[in-house]
Amino acid sequence: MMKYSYYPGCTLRTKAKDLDAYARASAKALGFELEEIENWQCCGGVYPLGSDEIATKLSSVRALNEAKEKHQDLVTLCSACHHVIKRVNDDMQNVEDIRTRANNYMKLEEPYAGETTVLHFLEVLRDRVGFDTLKEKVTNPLTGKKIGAYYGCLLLRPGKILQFDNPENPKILEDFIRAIGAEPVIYPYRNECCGGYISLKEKDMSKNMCNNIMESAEGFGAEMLITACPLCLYNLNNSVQNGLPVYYFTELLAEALGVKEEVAKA
Amino acid sequence: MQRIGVFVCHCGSNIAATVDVKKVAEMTLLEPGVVHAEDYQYMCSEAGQEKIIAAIKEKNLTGVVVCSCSPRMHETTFRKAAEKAGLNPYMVEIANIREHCSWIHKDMEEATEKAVILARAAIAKVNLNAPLKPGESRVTKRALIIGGGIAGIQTALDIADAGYEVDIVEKEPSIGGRMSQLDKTFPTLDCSACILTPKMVEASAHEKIHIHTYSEVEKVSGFVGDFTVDIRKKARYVDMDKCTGCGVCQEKCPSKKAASEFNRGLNTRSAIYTPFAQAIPNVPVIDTENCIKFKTGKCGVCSKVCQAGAIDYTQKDEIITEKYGAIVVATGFDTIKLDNYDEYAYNQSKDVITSLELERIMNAAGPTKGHLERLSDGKAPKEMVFVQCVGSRCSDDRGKPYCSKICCMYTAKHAMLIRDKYPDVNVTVFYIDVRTPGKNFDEFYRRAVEQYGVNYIKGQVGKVIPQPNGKLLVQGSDLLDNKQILKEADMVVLATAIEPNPGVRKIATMLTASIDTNNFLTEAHAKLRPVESPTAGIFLSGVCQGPKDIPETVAQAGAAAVKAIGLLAKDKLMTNPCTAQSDELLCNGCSTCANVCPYGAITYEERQVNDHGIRETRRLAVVNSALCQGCGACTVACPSGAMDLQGFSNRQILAEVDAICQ
Amino acid sequence: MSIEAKEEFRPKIVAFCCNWCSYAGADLAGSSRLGYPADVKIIRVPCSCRVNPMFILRAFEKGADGVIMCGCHPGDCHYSTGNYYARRRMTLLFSMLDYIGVENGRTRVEWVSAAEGVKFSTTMNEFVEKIRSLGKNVRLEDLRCRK
Amino acid sequence: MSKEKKQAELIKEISGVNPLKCMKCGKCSATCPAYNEMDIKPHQFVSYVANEDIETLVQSKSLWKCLSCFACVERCPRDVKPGKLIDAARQIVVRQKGQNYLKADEIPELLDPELPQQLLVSAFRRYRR
Repeated sequence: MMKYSYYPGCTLRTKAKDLDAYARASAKALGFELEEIENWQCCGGVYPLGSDEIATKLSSVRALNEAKEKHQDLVTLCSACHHVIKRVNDDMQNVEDIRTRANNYMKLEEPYAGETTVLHFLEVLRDRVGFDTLKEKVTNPLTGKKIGAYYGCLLLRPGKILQFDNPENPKILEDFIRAIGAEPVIYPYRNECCGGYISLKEKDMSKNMCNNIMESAEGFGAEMLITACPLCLYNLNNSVQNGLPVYYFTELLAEALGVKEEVAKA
Repeated sequence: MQRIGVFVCHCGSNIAATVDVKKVAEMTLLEPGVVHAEDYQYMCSEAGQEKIIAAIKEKNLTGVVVCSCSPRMHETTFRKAAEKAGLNPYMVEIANIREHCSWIHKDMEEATEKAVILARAAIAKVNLNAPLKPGESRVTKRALIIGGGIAGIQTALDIADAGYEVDIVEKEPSIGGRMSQLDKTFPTLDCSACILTPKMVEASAHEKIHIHTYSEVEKVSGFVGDFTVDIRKKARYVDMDKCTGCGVCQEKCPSKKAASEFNRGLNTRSAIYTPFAQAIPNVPVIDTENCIKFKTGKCGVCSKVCQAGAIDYTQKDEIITEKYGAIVVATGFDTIKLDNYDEYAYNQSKDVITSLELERIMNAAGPTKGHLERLSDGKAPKEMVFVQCVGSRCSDDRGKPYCSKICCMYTAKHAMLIRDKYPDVNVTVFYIDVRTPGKNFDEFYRRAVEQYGVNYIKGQVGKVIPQPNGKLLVQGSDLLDNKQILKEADMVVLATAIEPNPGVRKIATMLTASIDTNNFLTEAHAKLRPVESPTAGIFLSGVCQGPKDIPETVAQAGAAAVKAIGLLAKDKLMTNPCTAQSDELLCNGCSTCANVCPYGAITYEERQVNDHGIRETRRLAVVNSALCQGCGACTVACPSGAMDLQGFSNRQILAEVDAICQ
Repeated sequence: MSIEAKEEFRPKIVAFCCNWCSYAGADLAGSSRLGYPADVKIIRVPCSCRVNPMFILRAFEKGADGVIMCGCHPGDCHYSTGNYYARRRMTLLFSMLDYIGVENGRTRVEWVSAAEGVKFSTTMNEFVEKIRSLGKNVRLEDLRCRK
Repeated sequence: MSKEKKQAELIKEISGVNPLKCMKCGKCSATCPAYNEMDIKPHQFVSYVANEDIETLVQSKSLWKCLSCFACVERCPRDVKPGKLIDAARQIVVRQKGQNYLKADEIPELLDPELPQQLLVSAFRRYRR
């Protein structure tokens, strides 16, 4: 069985346990295993943009280095963790100053220079498993469901570093929706921001933004939204009254693969 | 020993402000062979040249070093001056103390020191110079034009009118180019076809002009005055001589689903087609990818309905070889692909279009017969938004760093035409800057605003958001009002950046013409030789050299023609005397040099030699100086050191190295 | 430490530039006022393929600290194929120099087109910086040549 | 070097942005989802840094309205990326003692049971030292 190093992140241990549990069960059904790395620390939630920020990047470097030592790719699930770790990895590959200073802190036997490949769970589905294979393994296709994919910001931008998909017109989640037998609904706000952490202090701002997203998705005929980000899910659920239901994409994946029940029992 | 004169130019303050010219003159006097040194404000001026001439005569100079600007600028000037004074022009060398010294250094002491060293290197070289005499080569009195758009047509007409034979090679089935796709032209709003078609007809009827459409240049060899070019005439599967252009075949062709290139894919055409009604030649081609006969072997309708019996499914590509004295590149442009700009929703919505697509929509022969309508539902728009600089002026790697130049004007034109024909349609233009330098251009743009009420907003658009009701929400900024604007529109038109035709790189490589990072061909001098390539005999016409509108293109096309005529009018060309020469006593006839020569200029002869009293017949390399272009590849390849290059000999270059490292 | 040793090291650098692309690129750097250190002196050759490895060895022998050769971009050679020959010759020469202990950084080949003034200037700045960091070349210098 | 100039240099260094590359097209402001909440607009950020008027900039409430959604970073045609400048200005503020935008004692009343960790962590990173 193919094994990947796995970085769940703080939210997946607490408020977003579902996102994690469904992903693990689905992985098993698809024939790969997520091996949680030891002693992971919180990624910090936001990428420290400052070129002089080193300490705040170290938790990501530790996770990346552990995966390197295990000769495994590092898989993430939460959009924020993916964003932070992928960008720190890019720094370790390309920014000499950050690489040197981070390694000075880490005191590793062999310096880390961005050797690990960081993959989002969706990228594993697309590039390693393949959506065609996924389609074959679906036992319970969600036929007839009209699903809007909500990407948010963190998975897509900056496109040059994340290299996840076309940041202005992505299709990975739509292809995923097709693979599990449902019908994707494309709407223009799927890559617009939900407000992110701003909802802590500026609830109205986030509300407006989530409203735009919901209205646009509903207008184009979506019956539900899926996302990979716990914060997006929280904002969309909490700031819009009577909005569309929002699910983690892993929940629908588990459902399509017929493993949702066993997760619920466990 | 040479008697050398050194002439140091101030170039006004261009050199003298950073280089102590007097000191340079003084220092060079200490060099071996130098018998005269002076400085002057402008050596290239009449008076400056007179100084050189006088010194040559008075001091019996056998060599001259001019410390001035780049030899690419004035080497010829000073060589001519020397010739006037009776000195062989190849006894003149230039020390480039402007571009390579005064302009890039700030410290006077440092710059002066470097100028002296550069002069020293030139003196060391001149000490070893020998008089050279250029040979002669013939000029084929025929020009090749690559590209049959307005640039190529104009150049062809001008050259042909001067009495020379001209061939136009056009890769599409018809000449006409981009201009044939335009509806109206700025700043006078005359119909594009009305002014272009007569020129197309004139070119096709001209007895000196030979048009090869559906053809591409395959191979180029030779050099200025004597190029040999292979042209691939792609199989049309229609006999040019028999076809009457009746059009029945296109009408009856059952395969009508191919995207029309001429209409930018907005509608379809048949598999056998002419791109547009006024096509020249009016002879269709069969697109084998869409032709049922070629795909399945069954069909043959066109052949059955053709009364002239012109259809020939067995036709093959044909290669013709022709000789030319001059080649003009007029390959033009295309709009960039918008895949990097999905925030403008071009790929997501049919109602977001490029300006060139709007030209087709506005054209009576276009996909909507000239009616302004949305391509999604055929409805007439009420609100139109134009977005400027889409992919132009982008220093990231998504777009082009340059200004495409024509967009400001054609957008004003589109806005005006729409407001004129459909007064109830509101037109908004989002712009960063409105750039209208050109005769009557700004007046034209102001008319769009003042007379036609076009709403210009300074600010870029961030995103075009398709709405469930089919409209487009345009999110842009109004920088003067400091507002973010959300504007609902029915259609959005993108002023898409233009880029040189993608095939031009391949052509430039064949012609050894230099090309810049944006794929525009480089001119020989940015200001003074704008229509010539640095490669002799190659001329540039139209947008292949840089963004241009139609009047500029036509003017430049004429200029390129004049330059080509100037070349064709000569019976003989002086050849570069800096050619390779083999020392027959050192040559051992190994053939290494001939293998690296790109011009086939080296042959072998059995010759009698007298090697220190020993007479014998040896196999020796002989350079044909008419063919040799003087690259020097053979000189380095030669294992015995027999091959050397006149004007850039081993000894001369080593002397320069020594002088610099001294 | 002697006083001379404290003096700023001013390397001697020879640049061979082909007439059609890189020499014109150097001209463009000049007319665009894109500076680079005066340590670089340019020798004009018709094509990079005219550069005999012997010229480079001679430069080092006479005390040059670095030699750079510039030509047209691959595929853009004015003489069609000259720069390909140059590239192969230089690869061979540089590996030989490396073998005898002349650091790889002291020699460089760069393709600069007539339109790349900026590239010419940045290349020269980088190269001078590199040579300054390597210090004086002592390997090949013929001490009899020193004045 | 004046304090203003020093701060401007610091912002340029932290962000890695050269404000002189800006051509003032306004695409950042056209793109910004928080535009209406900002007193200094994204495109103005660039000129404030270029003009070294950092005092006004760091007082601006825009610092706390930027969502770090990177839309301006993605779409900027000139590689200027105002989002990075805003973040650098925010860094300058929170690195000063006692300048946290989010105070520890105001947190409990902002919490609700659904609130994901991710939100708190992110807000802490953005708003506090």
